[in-house]
Amino acid sequence: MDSKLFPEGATRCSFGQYLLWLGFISAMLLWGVYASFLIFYNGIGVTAMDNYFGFALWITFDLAVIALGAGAFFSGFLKYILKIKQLEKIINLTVIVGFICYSGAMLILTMDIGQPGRAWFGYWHPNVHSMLTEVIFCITCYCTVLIIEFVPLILEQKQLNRNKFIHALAHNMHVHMALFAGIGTFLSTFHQGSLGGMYGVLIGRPYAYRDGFFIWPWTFFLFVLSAVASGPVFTVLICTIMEKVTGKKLVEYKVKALMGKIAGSMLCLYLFFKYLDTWAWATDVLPRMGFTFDQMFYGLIYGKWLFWSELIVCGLVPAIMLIVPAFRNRPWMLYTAALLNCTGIVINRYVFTVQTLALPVMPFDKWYTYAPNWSEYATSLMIVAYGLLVLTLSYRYLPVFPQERELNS
Amino acid sequence: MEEMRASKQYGGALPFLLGFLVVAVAGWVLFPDILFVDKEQPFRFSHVAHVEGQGMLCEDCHYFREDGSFAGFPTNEECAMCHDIGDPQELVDALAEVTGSPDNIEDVLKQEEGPEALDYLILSAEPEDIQAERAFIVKYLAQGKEVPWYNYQFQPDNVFFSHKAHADLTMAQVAALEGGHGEAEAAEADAEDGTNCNLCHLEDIHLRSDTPPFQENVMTGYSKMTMKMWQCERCHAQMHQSNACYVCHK
Amino acid sequence: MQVKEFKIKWGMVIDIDKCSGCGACMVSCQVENNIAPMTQEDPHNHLQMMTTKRDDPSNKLRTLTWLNVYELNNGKAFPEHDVAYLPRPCMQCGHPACVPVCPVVATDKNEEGGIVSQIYPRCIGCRYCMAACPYHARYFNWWDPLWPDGMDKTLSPNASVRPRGVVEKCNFCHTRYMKAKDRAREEGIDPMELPEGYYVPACVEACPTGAIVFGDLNNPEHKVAQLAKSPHSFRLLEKLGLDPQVYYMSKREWVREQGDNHAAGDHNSAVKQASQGHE
Amino acid sequence: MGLNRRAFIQFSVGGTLGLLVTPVIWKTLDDVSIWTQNWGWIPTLKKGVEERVPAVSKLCPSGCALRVETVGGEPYSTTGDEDNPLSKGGLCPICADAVPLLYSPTRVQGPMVRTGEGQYQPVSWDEAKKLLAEKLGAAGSSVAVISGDDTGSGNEVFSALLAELGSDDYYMMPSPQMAATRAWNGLMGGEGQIGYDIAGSDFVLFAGADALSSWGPTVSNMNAFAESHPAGEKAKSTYVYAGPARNHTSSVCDSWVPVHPEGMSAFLLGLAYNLITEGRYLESGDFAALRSLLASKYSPAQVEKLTGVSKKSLAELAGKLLRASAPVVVADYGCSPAVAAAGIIVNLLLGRMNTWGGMVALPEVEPVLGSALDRPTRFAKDLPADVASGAFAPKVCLIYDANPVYGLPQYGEKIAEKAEFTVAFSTFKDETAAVADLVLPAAHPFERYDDLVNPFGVANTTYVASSPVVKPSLDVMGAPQFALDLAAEMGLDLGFENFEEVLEAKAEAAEAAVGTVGSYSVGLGLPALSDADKTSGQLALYAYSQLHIGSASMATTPHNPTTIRDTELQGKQMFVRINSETAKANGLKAGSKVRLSANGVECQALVHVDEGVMPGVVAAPLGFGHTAWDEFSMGKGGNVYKLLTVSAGSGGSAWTGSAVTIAKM
Repeated sequence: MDSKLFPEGATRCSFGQYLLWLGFISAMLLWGVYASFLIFYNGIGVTAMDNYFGFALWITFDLAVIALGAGAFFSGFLKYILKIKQLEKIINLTVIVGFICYSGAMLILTMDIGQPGRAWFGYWHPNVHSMLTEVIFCITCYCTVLIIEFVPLILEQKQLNRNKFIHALAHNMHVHMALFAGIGTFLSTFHQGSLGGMYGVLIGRPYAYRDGFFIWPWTFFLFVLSAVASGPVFTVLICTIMEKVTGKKLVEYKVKALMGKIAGSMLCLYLFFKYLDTWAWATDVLPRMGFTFDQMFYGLIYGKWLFWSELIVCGLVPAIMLIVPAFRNRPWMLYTAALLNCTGIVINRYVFTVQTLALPVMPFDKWYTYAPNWSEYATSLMIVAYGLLVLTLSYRYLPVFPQERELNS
Repeated sequence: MEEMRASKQYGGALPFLLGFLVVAVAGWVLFPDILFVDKEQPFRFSHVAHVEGQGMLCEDCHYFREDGSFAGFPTNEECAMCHDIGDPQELVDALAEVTGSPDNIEDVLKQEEGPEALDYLILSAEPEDIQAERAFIVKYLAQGKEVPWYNYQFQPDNVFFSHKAHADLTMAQVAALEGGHGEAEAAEADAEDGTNCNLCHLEDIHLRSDTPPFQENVMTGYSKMTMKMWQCERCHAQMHQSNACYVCHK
Repeated sequence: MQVKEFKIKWGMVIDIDKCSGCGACMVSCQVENNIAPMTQEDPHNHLQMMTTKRDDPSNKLRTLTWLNVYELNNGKAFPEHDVAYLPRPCMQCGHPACVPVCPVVATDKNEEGGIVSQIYPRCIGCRYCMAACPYHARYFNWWDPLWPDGMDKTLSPNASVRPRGVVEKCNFCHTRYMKAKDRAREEGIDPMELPEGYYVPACVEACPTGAIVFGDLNNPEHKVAQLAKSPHSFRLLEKLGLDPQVYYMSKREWVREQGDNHAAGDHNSAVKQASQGHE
Repeated sequence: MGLNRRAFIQFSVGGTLGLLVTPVIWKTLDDVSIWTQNWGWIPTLKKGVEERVPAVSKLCPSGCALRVETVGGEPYSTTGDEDNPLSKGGLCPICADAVPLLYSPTRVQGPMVRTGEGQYQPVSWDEAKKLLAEKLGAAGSSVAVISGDDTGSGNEVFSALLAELGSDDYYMMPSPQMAATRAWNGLMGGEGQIGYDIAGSDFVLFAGADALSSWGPTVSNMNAFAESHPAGEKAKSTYVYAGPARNHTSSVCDSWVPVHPEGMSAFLLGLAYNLITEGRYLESGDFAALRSLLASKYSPAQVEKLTGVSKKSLAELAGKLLRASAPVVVADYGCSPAVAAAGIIVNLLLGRMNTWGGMVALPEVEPVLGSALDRPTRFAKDLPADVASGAFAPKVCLIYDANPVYGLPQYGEKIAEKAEFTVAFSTFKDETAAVADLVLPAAHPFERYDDLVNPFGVANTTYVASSPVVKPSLDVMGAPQFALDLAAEMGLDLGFENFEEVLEAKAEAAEAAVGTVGSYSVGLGLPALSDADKTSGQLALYAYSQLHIGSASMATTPHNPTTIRDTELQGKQMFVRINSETAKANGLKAGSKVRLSANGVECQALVHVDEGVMPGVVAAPLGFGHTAWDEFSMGKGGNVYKLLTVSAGSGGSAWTGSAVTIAKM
């Protein structure tokens, strides 16, 4: 029915199947839209957030997808600036994933702020000292860059591309893509760093606070590095899932392994700094603030197991698996490592957001717990559904995978 | 594609210019009209009748209270010092006798004079003033309701404006300020060491016998004359005063 | 980050040994600052009534208690068990954690007196300042304020009513300060030299045991300036270096100890430091 | 000239650029943000002249003298009254919320007549007056009044009305004043109203009296405490609290002596024993009998068993009292006359009668309505005993400023059954108004004339009257004024037509009542004391009151729910406090859901393990468990007043020694 619109030489599932899938996505989306309507209408009192947990699931979700979406800028950087040719086979997907992650995060953010009508104050009345100002600027700018990077791919759609003007436009944009990749890298590095800084500057929050050298540049780089260490393999995971779902080979394994190798090296570098940082935090920052390492953890949901999972099981283990070629070259090991790697980063963003706030700083205060409610889940899932929708449409109609034809012939 | 055949006849920039002009003009001319609606004051108030006619001073109504706060609009109680209607209930009863019910006593305003009980209270001489005074007495004094004046310089609840802090500022000082200061330039013309009310309030209101309509922003409820924060900040900066948030906000 | 110095530094000294925890200060604070009572249903918002309940006041993480009275205990068993009450307003830190993080300058420490401002019409509700404040002195308006029908006639003229979605906090009843300055001008007193007691927040005025003393910490003639130097005085989380303008005092050592965190080892020295480490 | 696509696009692009150079987008963006700052559904503030009007709030048990802050004539807040000796600038958590209560959703809007179970019909004041006059006319002298007004001259009006109708069934709600009056003016034959000069004392022992939180003239007591403990200086006096658990009073007292709930009079008598051992003596024919009673029943060893206070600490405390230059003992527990009497005896043994910083007997302020009962007589009738015995069965019962259905549940609930026609003068839709046959809305304190005549516990004759601050927003009036109008309607002459004039006369009478009185003649209340050595041997209930939760007549006010801790109330469940030892013995832990029962009545609660409670004691808050009022209190927690056991001692009913069982649910 819509086969005219398919990428050149590609086959896609039947229209009925496609509609069924779209129906599933729409259901998810609609649930989220209902939740966000209530949130806009009644205010964010609808959520389970409270005065202790002002940053909660949404911020964790945002930070996580922004980190995982880092595949876009980093792969772009490697491909366009460092000219690693191999990556062109997956670069389109990284851009799409990046676009989904960033635009999704921005959608969540407009809901998350109590007064969406004043969202533009961040530009008009900026506080230059605030890390969040930097984040607001960079995220919105980078989202624009991602749109610019996404546009040529859309323009390359088979039917659209017949138009001479569009064809020329797409071509020209491609030619200048290195420039956008550069800008994107700059912006993205900046705000990933600022996101880290956002927590590092919380002088009253011992779990997150770092001072002196360990705030700048350390915390900044930790966030940048952790993002670039997980972004590429997240794209690999997405790609692999798409392959499983569609039953096609989309990117050759060599490229995936290369992405794994890149992520692995970055993860090693990250962990090296992260361990130093943790050590300095536990032995220097904490005692100066009057705390001990053990006081940072409580019960099950704030237990030390999170700490060890993040740093060892989801840190060191996948790092080794990714840098040792023998491991990396076995698909199941690569995917496991990728999964662990991404999990580690999500845990990192979670503890920095929630555990930081849960830790009682006043000695007479106590640990409180937070559990998201349906409205937060529904809206987060809405973003997931939105991502699936964009991926579905892109896969079905756009020439995302340059190798698809040859790999499946 | 087929439809893509170029149409040469309007190849120039005409549609572009047309679009630009139409929207720009509409945006500048129509938009303010849509954005602001005129609201009439509860009744016409003549400063002239009070200032020139009765020789009253501004401070008789607009004065500083003992706690340093500024009494903006006079209350019924203050107005009643001159506009004494005695026992309001008696007046209401007298009016109700004319209109038939105490619920629609305002109907007497449809006629130009009467009843006696009301005419007897009127202090004005000019026909327009008389009508205004009748409205004031019947609608507000008799019913014990304060007059819901629209304040042209309305500031929202989150602003604390201290008249006291600005009381000693003279027009001459403002006029002497350097820099592009709209109000200052305007003030320069008649700079004198008198009161500085003109700086913010309706110019020379004491010389007016009418109450122009209040222009209300439909979206925000602000008056068109509501001073925006940047204007406050600019003057504060020029006067070397603090622009910290809590200087004005509450 | 540099600490801005002011000629006047409004501060409190709260004598914990005198606070009985009665709650009058908290109520006065709410009434003075137009904090709506917590009702669970908005009769004018049908969609809200159908879909969600507002908060129960026993959910202390959703209340708007600018001034919050904490209950402290010495952790000992009967009969050595001891209890103390600690009222916690905003500390008006000299080096606030909340101010530099605000992306839109909705909060600032810039005005004479050193009160940390919070401007509701500027706030976008990102809650970063709440994440930054270790005292939990900042509160978010999770819902639009709602007074039972008619009760909004009793609104105080001293605080603008906040819509939902903005952060608010104690500001030492700042409007009273502005009014005090106006009164001073009218009475011919220099607004920069307000006599003691000329300006006091509502909680201070309500407290039946006089547990809260308020004044200018920089003015040696004000009682707070002397009390802040008492060997029994301390500040909450002094170690973090936020330099609060609210001091506490207690003759009970265990209370002073709970004013700050003490990792094993620095226990005693820290208490000493806390009681002497201010000028 | 056809419009083709290209031209349209050009036009649109031009238009878009044109739009950008107009204020439309930018002004809209700005105005949207201003709109969010001034949403129409957010109420706006009133402007106008601001004033502080002195007034009296009688919403709390002792009454607060305060100032009402108004803007443009409309009240918005209350603050203490620095010029008033009762306030000295402070106020209590109920009266701090007095202004919002003016517009409480739970106010009675106008007079209402009961037409059926829970159904009422509005009537006019005139109709109500005629109806009541008719009922009273038919009732003859079978009329009773129940008053919860501990301090006001309104009592005189109602009392005079009752007298004119030929009845003397004037009942006061139980209160510390009732206990002290029965002990001093009744058992001990003393003269005058007991008070305590806490401010002048250098050693204050609060025996059971939660004086810095809910007992007596709370704010004035707190002032005295504040002045004796200047910040940053050495305390000028020592405050000791003796009671079964740590409470607000104990948290600021210099020390806490844990005393078992059933042993408060034994504790005081133990002190007396020590004082006599140290040579203290009383000029009284009963001294010998007292001494032998103490020797036989209240030796330190016996007292230790009854109270949990060791011989050593008892002797130490007695020693401190002896060494202090101006000690005073303020004793009250469960409104028990025996405890009050024992406290008075200790004060007498210390030689503290009518001394600076001691216990005083203030001269009675003479009634100004000729036929009104005097104060001690008003407190003589025993409502619980009369309800229990059946002596209480009036045809018409007027309930003035009281909520007996809530605050005295076992008896109050029967009032409506036993009285043929009950009339509730209620400001709020409380539990009593919910069962009354005629509900007459009493004006809020700021809408009426009212006064405070010597709030119980003050050390000097104190009189504060107040006039209305604001016109009533509802169809309400002051209850005493209605009583005067009613009397006029019925052709009874009370001597006054106007309550304002009553207050003027009362002020004069108060001016005449200066100095102290205080002879006491017969007995030392020994019969009441001799049976204070019984214990139930079970878990004992310590019911305590905190004003922020409410009182026997007031429910939680709108702004107080946030002041109630999450260890006191969680959702709809209240907490009771027990020691970890008690918890262990009963198989309970923090958060356990339990059922408390006594006298066949039950209350549900959660357990809060608190080391500040004596082992063997369950500390439970009074003030929860309302079945009427509004969402700030209705249905929250259980009504612990229900669990209080009345013991009919010789001096009158008391609530000491409530045994409870606690069972896990």
